[in-house]
Amino acid sequence: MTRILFSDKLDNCVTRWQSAGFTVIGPVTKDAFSSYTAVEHASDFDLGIVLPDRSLKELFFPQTEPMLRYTLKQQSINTEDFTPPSGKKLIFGVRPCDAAGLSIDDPLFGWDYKDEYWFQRRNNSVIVTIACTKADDFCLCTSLKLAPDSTTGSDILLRPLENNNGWHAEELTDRGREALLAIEEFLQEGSEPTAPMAVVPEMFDLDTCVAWLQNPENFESKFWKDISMRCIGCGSCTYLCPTCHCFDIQDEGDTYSGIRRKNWDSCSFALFTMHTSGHNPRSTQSARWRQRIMHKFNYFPGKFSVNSCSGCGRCSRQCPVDMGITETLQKISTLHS
Amino acid sequence: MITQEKYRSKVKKLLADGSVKMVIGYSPGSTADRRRPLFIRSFEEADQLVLDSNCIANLSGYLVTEGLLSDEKRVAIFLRPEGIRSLNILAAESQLNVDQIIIFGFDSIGREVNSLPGEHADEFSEFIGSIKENPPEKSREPLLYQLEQMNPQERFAFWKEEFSRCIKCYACRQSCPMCYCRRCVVDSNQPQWVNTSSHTLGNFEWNIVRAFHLAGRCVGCGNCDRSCPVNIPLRLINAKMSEEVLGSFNHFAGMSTTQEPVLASFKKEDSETFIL
Amino acid sequence: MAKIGVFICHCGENIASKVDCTKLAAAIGEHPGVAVSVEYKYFCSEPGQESVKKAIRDNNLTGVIIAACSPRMHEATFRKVCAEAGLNPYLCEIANIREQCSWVHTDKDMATEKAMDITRSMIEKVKRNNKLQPIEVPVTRRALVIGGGVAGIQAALDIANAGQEVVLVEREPSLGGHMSQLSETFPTLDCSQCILTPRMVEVAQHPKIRLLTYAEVEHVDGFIGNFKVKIRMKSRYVNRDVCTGCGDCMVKCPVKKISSEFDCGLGKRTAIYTPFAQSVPNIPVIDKASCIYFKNGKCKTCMKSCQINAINFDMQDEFIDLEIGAIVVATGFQIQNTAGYGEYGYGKYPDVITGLQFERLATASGPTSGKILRPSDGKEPETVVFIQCAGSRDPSKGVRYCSKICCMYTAKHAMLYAHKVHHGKSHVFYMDIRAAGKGYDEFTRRTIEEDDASYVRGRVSKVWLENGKLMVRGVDTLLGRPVTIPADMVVLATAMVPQPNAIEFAKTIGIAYDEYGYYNEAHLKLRPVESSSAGIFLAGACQSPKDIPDSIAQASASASKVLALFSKETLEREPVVASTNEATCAGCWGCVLACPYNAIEQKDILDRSGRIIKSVASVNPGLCQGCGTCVTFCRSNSIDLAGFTEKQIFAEMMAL
Amino acid sequence: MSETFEPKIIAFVCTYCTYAGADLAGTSRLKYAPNVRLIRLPCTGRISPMFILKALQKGADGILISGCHPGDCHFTHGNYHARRRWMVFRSLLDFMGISTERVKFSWISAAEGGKFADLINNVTEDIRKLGPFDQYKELIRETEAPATL
Repeated sequence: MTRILFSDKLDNCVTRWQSAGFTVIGPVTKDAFSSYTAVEHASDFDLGIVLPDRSLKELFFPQTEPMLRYTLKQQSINTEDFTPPSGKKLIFGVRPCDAAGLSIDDPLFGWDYKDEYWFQRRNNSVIVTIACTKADDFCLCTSLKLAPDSTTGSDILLRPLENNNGWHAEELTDRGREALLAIEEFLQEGSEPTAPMAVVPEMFDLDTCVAWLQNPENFESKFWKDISMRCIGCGSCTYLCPTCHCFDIQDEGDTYSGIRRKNWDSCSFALFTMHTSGHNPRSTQSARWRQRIMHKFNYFPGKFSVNSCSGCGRCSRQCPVDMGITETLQKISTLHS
Repeated sequence: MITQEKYRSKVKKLLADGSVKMVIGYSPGSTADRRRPLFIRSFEEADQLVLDSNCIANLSGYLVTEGLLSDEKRVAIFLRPEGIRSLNILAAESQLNVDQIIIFGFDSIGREVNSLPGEHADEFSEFIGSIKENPPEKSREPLLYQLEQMNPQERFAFWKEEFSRCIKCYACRQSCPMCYCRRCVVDSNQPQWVNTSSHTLGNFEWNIVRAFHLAGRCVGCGNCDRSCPVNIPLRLINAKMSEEVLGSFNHFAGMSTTQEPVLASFKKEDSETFIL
Repeated sequence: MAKIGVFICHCGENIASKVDCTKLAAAIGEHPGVAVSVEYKYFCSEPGQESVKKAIRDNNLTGVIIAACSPRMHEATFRKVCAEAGLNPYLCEIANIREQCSWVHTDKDMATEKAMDITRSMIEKVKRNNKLQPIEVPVTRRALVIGGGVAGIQAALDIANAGQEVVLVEREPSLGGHMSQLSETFPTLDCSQCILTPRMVEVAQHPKIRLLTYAEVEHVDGFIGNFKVKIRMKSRYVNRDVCTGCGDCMVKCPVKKISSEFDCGLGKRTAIYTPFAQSVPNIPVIDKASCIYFKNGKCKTCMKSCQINAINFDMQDEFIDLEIGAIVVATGFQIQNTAGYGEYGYGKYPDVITGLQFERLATASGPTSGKILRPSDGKEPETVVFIQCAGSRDPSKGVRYCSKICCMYTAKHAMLYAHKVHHGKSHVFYMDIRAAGKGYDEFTRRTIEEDDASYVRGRVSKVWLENGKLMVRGVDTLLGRPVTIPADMVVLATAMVPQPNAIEFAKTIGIAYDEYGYYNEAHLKLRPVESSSAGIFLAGACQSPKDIPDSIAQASASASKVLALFSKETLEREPVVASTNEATCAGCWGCVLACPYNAIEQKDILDRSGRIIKSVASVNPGLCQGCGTCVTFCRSNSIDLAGFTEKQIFAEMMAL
Repeated sequence: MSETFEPKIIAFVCTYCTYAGADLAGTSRLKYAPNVRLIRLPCTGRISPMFILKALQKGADGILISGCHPGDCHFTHGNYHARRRWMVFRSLLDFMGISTERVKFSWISAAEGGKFADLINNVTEDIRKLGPFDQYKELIRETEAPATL
């Protein structure tokens, strides 16, 4: 017997969570474009999509965020910090790949310096994941040793019922348990069968690819030039990626005061590695694409023993010239054998 | 598809007799209707060539990649009418020499693809002239009409909502054949004319500067619109600018390889209705 | 760290009255980077300037802001002060808190607040100023004088006598201008021909002066020291190298009835003519509109009568291109078209004439050989009424200014009339007699006392013909009653107005003009003969109405300016020029197209083996005038203008 | 702040004509509203549309751009180029919802001190009637506000 949450009860849960102080967020579609957005009622959710166009990381690592305000007084400067918001958040309808993305970035933001902007939000959020019963050509969680129902990074896992009128609720963490306790009265015991998980074919063998990447001779291989000829060097793959975490610090202001901001940055921009002298260690687009793949599947696992990719497929889904990790790793796996 | 076959053999012949070092075309993409830019240098790559109504992207931007044309060798490229106009502007702005470019012109109505006569940019000038005189009657964007009926406050609210989604990934810039500057104005920080952050104000400034820099140069190929990951209707802004320069200065972007940029020339009798 | 000195000037009361300078100095002292913030009554004075120099040395300042009057007034002064104190002069900026703040605002708080903003804005600009050196530009040592009237002649002679080359361009067939039409000139009554024609001959024979008559300036390009001028030589249909000026052709010409412009319509001339007997050069011109050959291709009498066949009907206009270093504009004035004065009956009654027509009557070589005869019946008029301010000082007719010379020439006319027609009686209607020159008032007193011209203080309302007499209805304000004088002839002292094409000509050579079309001087009191464009000077009535002595004085002043310019091998020019960033220039050549001075060239960047890697824009500092049009065009911000760099303008705005 | 709205107006002017005209308004002791702040450029050719964006970012409620009448430009055709840029940029701003009533363009010669003073007064009154540019100020506040989510 497991606890079941029926869809018709969802709205009561949302109001309950809201009165418990949570801002309830979930996938919302507007003009054929979807992202994780705060909602008023359960009806605002759009749970039918494979996954939202924008990734979950934005709620923890926004595209731009003020860090401090500085004002100039005579010959001195005084500053006043912005503390990250401490409101409690409950994110409903998260996809396993997005949730896994958060857990991949946790060790990085918690590395030698604890990024309080990231952790202030992480510690106040409950991730309620819904396992995937649908996938599209770009999903590749299985190729990254994840699955449509993997639990990494989630606080609660909901498995859709066969006749799609509710979910099996399974708590994974303390926060998950508390969140479920808060809506205890709307849960019922039952044994309705769950729907079959989405079928996500494995696109490539990850280990062979990582091995090829770790082999230093391949760093100068002609492969990188051929595979990235089409790349136009925009930042959309990195900005939509649930695990990309690079940022740039910028000061914006006038003569008297200004704001220091933390903004997303992308390794596919030339400016990312441009020296003031004008020299750029990564001057060609193929060097930059190589860096993206090497970082995700070689350097990052080297430090945190987990690949910096949760297989959501957004980079391939969104690329203006139809490139992406899938095609690259598929080609690498053929080179290796 | 007869046209596609005809072109495959033509490409192979050009590669074989060494008159071109590369052909830039389309190949099937990761889904049924997606098409990828394809750089053909060998017979195997030529076999991947596909040419149908799904081949929409304007490939002329690839011609200005660093070093591609610096060895004086010729390159062939598949271009739709907008692509040929982009090529004309790139030549007019001395970014490439059109004698190095062999054009495989094509256009498509519905599913049916037909080839355009001519191989050198100058052979298309009266064809482009006819496009200017009677533009294909794809009706003007309904959204453009709606925006024009709004008052400034409503329009500002519309664009504020659109630009609040912008994440400054610069896909619009990178996919545009006209954006070939070595260092874009947003990348220069002494002074920082356009705020780098992607708050709504910074996004407003970026999109205004981008549209202004494309006034009289945008051919309406839609690359920017299609590559925007957050679906901002960028084509509307550029369409408005094209109508403006056509209406005020009778300037149709990409008429010929010697066309003067509209904002670097003037006529004494330009109208000045708005000057006090 | 920047160490900026801010010097706030009271300018006596001009600034201090509306701007609280003490509060301003205190607030500016707080501004980041400001090391010195002091106020003083007159910084432009000697002690003021010394205190600035001392402050610069004591605090080794890296930038100076003078918060005072307009930069157009004393920027040069204070930049010299900084230079003398060892600070690069281009690290000094002026905050305009007088013309654009204290003088134009009433609320003291608002004015002080604005003065703070203006000063802070300039402080932020000066922090980004770079050390600049003036630019050396070669000077073409050849002057162009436009206009062959008395002013043009004087300027040309002064420059040529100093050993410099001059090109004198005159639109009419002969030199002389309006002065050659005058009889005698006030206040000494010496005949204009006697004092002018020798100068005209001197010009024609001067080895250093190239005289181009019946020629017009078509186009002027370039800038101070390096003008390129295109001159159109209008075809005379007479070969000027061959013609000796014998005049046979003019005698034989069958067309005799053309009304002579030189005689203002009182005399007649032939189709082939010289404007007047003493024309220099004495080479006739065929008036195409009235010549029979050009109408129906028959006549050719003049060609047959010319023994040295100097006449050639197929001559075409020619063009000459000149390299010029400086230009003196002496294009003179025009008589106002008096058609606007229907009430005075000019044009309706033949005996109502203008002052210039009276001059032609009084001139010995004029149509009436000096006798005062009425145009209608040729009799000597018994009574003549002179009407002053017939056009000047009349806002309804668009001429609000005083034409300055009419009081004097009308007194002269009355005097000449008295000498020539002893029994005649003259009346002068006037508002105020403006005779302020040397010996001027004595001259008008003599007209009144010795030649008993009766001066009536009042304006004329109407002139009409009544049984053979021109009835002049006016008012005598001193007696307080209207007065009507039956007269035989009426002379209108019409207004002096700019040449009809004055504005269009100003646009051709690029100088500023005022609301009437007179040319703007750089500064009314301090730089009266310099135009707004460097290297172009003004002389004579083209700048504003003036008499012969003032025109001569201005002509010599302009000549001295030209000679000062030519005294140096090269010319120092403001280093406000553009420069390109070759790393980021994409070579689209938009700036080359936008530049009005074609100062931007294509420069090829070669690799070691000499192959072109890329070609980029490169600015020639000698040609660049610093307008900045290219900077605004450049999409990738790869070209910048010294003195108004992107960083400076951005900083100026960010301080507002 | 006094209860009436005091608009902030930034003006970009060319040195040889409008700035000289402004000086002439000064020497003639004409009076005009103190809301305007002038920035001097050598020529209208040097006035870039990006200045307008920065002025808006500094909270300007109204922007005036002025230079020599066509034909009078000290640099021959700086103002002709500027006129085209203004025409295009103005229609772009309008399309973006930045009302063209807030961005005014004019020709003022060195002799038109009176016209300069009148124009500044009229522009100040027009913008005062229009009220503060709240929509843009909202954007500016948003950049200074701490993150909410």
